[in-house]
Amino acid sequence: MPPALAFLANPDRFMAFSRWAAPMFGILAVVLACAGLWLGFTAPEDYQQGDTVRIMFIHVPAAYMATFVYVCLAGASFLSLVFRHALADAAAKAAAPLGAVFTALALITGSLWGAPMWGTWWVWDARLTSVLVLFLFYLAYIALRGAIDDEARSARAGAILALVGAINLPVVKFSVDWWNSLHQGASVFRADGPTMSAVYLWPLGLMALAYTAAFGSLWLVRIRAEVWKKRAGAAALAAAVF
Amino acid sequence: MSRLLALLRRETALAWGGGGGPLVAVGFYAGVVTMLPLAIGPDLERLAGIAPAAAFVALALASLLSLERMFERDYEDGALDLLTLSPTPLEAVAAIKSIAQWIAAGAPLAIAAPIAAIALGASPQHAGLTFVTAALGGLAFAFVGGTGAALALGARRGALLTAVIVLPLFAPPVIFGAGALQAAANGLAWTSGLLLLAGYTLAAAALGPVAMAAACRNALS
Amino acid sequence: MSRLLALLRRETALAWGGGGGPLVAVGFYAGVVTMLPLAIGPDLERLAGIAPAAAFVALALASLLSLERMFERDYEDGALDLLTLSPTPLEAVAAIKSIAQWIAAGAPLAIAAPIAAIALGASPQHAGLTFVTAALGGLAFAFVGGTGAALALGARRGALLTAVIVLPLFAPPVIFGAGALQAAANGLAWTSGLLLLAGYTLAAAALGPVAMAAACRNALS
Amino acid sequence: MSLSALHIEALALRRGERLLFERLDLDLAAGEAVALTGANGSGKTSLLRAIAGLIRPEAGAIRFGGAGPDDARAEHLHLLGHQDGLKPHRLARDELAFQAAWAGGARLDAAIDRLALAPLLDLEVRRLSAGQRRRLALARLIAAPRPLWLLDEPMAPLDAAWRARFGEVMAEHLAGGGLILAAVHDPLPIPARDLELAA
Amino acid sequence: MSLSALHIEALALRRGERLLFERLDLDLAAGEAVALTGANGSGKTSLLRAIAGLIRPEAGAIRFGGAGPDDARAEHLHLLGHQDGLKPHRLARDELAFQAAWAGGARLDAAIDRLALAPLLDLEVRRLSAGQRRRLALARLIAAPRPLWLLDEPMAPLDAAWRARFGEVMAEHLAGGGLILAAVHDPLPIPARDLELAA
Ligand code: HEM
Ligand SMILES: Nc1ncnc2c1ncn2[C@@H]1O[C@H](COP(=O)(O)OP(=O)(O)OP(=O)(O)O)[C@@H](O)[C@H]1O
Ligand SMILES: Nc1ncnc2c1ncn2[C@@H]1O[C@H](COP(=O)(O)OP(=O)(O)OP(=O)(O)O)[C@@H](O)[C@H]1O
Ligand SMILES: [Mg+2]
Ligand SMILES: [Mg+2]
Repeated sequence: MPPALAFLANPDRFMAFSRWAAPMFGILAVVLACAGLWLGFTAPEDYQQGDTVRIMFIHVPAAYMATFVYVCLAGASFLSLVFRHALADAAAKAAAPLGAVFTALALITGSLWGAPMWGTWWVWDARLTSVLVLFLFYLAYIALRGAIDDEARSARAGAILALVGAINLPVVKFSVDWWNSLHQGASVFRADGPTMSAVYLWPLGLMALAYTAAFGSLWLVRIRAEVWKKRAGAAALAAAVF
Repeated sequence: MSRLLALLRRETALAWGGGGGPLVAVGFYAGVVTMLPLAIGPDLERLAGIAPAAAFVALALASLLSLERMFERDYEDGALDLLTLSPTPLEAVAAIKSIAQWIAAGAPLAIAAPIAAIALGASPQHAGLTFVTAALGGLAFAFVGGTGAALALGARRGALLTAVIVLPLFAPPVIFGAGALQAAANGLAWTSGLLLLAGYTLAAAALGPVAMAAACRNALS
Repeated sequence: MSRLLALLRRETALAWGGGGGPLVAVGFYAGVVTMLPLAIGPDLERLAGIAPAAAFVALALASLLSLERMFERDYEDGALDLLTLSPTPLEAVAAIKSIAQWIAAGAPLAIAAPIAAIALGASPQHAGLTFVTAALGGLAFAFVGGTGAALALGARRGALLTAVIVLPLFAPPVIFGAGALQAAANGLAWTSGLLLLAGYTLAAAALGPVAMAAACRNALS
Repeated sequence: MSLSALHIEALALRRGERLLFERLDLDLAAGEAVALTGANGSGKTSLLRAIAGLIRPEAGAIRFGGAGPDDARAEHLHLLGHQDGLKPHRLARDELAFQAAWAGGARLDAAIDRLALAPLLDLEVRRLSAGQRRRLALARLIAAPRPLWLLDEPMAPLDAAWRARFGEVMAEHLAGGGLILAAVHDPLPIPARDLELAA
Repeated sequence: MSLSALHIEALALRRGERLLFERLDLDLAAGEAVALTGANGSGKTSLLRAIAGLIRPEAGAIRFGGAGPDDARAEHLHLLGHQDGLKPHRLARDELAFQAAWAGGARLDAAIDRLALAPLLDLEVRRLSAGQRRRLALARLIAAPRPLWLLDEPMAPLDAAWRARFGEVMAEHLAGGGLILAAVHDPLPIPARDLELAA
């Protein structure tokens, strides 16, 4: 294990660290989001897209977070599988719903954007499809975890699924790309010419950082909740007489 | 009455599958609906043409998938014995099982159906019709499917035998339901399709439980 | 060796489901393939357009239907305990189970696939390709599906949970396989699709058993 | 308890091609217990299932004192077989609640108390040990009082302490006018007549 | 038979949140039988499964004399649990053939002979009576000779005659250098040491 992780692997040290880190990340996220949104809403309208271009500042970071959270989920799952570490599992379990929310956000904002831009809510293009499959993966992970009562077994089954998904997701991405290149459909909307001038790039970057910080904060909070739940469960069991 | 409620609660829980509940059902549906465009390719027009039909077929398959649990587990683990030893007639038990099946799978899927159809490119203006059709169709699938599941009891078979018994019986609701949706999409009259579907569902609800009860008694003896 | 053969024989018999065997599998397939045109209506051109894709999706769904039996029964009735107490590693058991699954469902369906596609209006000249693609795809579905089935072991779930886990894993073979068929139908190059499908199948066959064995051990513990 | 007796007359049962037994007679009155013995495969389980109406006799009659056969089977008897009908993946609490409600039982708390089920209720059935699971299955006998108990090897997985306690439960049931017909390989812990099926 | 002993040292087992037992020691040598007793839920089944490597001990060691643990579990022990792994809808013949082949057994005929299974072979497993089904499950012990037998209430559904006969089978196994650890609620019909798990 890398030293930073090894340091945090101790639950007490983790709880001490996350106790102040979670709110710090939260404040950071709010500040960054305010700055990003301010810059975003004062940026000039796009000459083609008009005001709708501003959806980008919500949408693109959400799409980026969707993948980033999965990387976190898979990493935590790997640690939980190899070291049988409860904290790593709590991290994996806590990450999944957050990832699902970010993915749903990317899908919804994308759809909202697509309606005015493409004249349709949805097209089966490579990017969209692979995001949808990613969303299904999150749902599968959550459903699997929810359906196994025993903590240890639920953890291992979830970890195996997350790792299988980590192998499969690049294949999905690559396969939809391949499939799309075969059928040049009416779906190559990725004209990122004028969209990416600096006036857009700055707020976009800030929003991406804000999302990341928000994720960091929420993740820590949820991991803490998991740890507490486990401790409460152990205490209740100790109190119960068999 | 409290007996019927207890049974309904148990059956719904069993059909629901504990964990994810409607999430799982809808996730499956979403998966099936995703697979079709993956296979067909992103040609919008072609997709929109088959959208309501595909949503309906996916509904049928989702119903099919959950059938095996309706009677077989109870048969193999002895719970079916208990279910017969009660003042509640076995016909009522069968009807409740079918309704629970619908609550756990059919209803969430009916809610998801319009969304799926729209995702595949169908026009949103028929969302209401899609919902009603899917809800009725799901009920028909539950009663008809239960009959197939009960008949396959005790046969040395598999889910596949149930499927083979059930698929021909699934054909009319698929034709009526998807036909109504297709007609609505083309601006034609769809009421007759819907009425036929409702009639079939009613008939299934009336006859299904009798057939199921007879098949169960036969398997037990 | 005789141990592996005995296992293969048992697993095939269990997957086969006793009764009708391939007849049943093919009947199911035929049912799905007929249902789609019933739902879409007899528009020939539209049908021919989606024929190979529909055949492939039907194959995926048929594979899905038989997954539940792969591990769950053995888990609940104690047979999985026996299967672990043997010099044969659990990984090999998982691989054999997947292969048996393919023999009982995938292979008959692969033989039926070209016929189904032609019935839906595809050109007969690609029958060979359809067969090979379906056979490879079925193998991938068996290994990948087995992984999902093993993961769902011990969960309070249902066939639906397996389906939800498995469907995203089914996406690449569906895309590659149906894509190759679609390309061939349009006179485009289809070799790359077939190669990618073969690659995915190979990878699934290599990694699937490891994941299945790990999931089974986890469920037993 | 409106069932006062069980009368079996000249009963013959067939399974597949095999005639299990012929001309079997049995009279069981309120307050009586009969231990049904016989070699493996002699038809004990089949007899219990025939009384419960699950299999149709080849010949002979099964009558209940004080109730018609349909009524008796619907409301006045419990059948506890080798198979207990408990779902491995459900919580013991849920299964117990359902089985009791289904049998029309209102005395759930008494059953939980009597069989010490409280600590088991939050476990999945598959996690229970064999004896714990049997106790769970026995609960409906207490939760839903019905006069005739048809028990198929009820005590095999129970430990000595629980065998004794279940003996007390049976004795009370008999004292209250109940009837017990139990297929067993070991003697019952209560006074009981013997009915042996010849193989 | 290349397994000469079973050594268990300071074993602790946990199921869910519950510690079943701690510091359990057991030495079993060739030719010896131990009757594992204890109240319901005391951990007999769990102990047998831990020895078979199906559940991971919380602490302590399980060692086999004459073979590494993986080898011993793969080739030198039989586990016969509450669950027998027989499929209800398959023919007894097919299930028997598979279980024997899977355990590497060549003595199928001897097993059929010894357990009088011949008349049952053409029935589906679900048609067998409880005792007949248990006999079918026992067959692999004879068909595939392995030194260590882990038996979980092996004789509960058997009738008196079959209990005696299976006693003979166990005695022969011990005489041939076998080892038997059997979880039971009734005394074993062979001389055996007792190991009681405290609840
Ligand atoms: C549901 C629909 C949509 C989904 C699922 C989706 C998904 C994605 C994904 C996965 C990314 C990549 C983020 C990363 O770099 O990690 C992305 C980026 C982007 N999307 Fe979307 N998107 C959708 C709709 C739209 C629409 C309608 C537009 C605008 C017309 C749009 C414009 C962009 C832009 C400009 C980027 C960033 C620049 C780039 O990578 O080219 N998206 N989206
Ligand atoms: N379809 C069938 N064809 C032939 N024989 C059958 C069939 N079904 C059941 N049998 C036989 O009928 C007999 C009835 O067994 P039953 O379960 O009633 O016995 P039992 O007295 O309960 O035995 P045990 O003590 O082993 O539980 C068995 O010998 C069984 O093999
Ligand atoms: N996941 C779990 N959480 C809590 N307790 C569990 C779990 N799994 C098993 N148990 C408990 O562990 C104990 C182990 O039971 P085991 O089956 O080993 O007992 P046994 O001695 O074989 O009993 P019996 O004589 O009834 O067969 C039981 O009390 C059971 O309820
Ligand atoms: Mg019996
Ligand atoms: Mg036990």
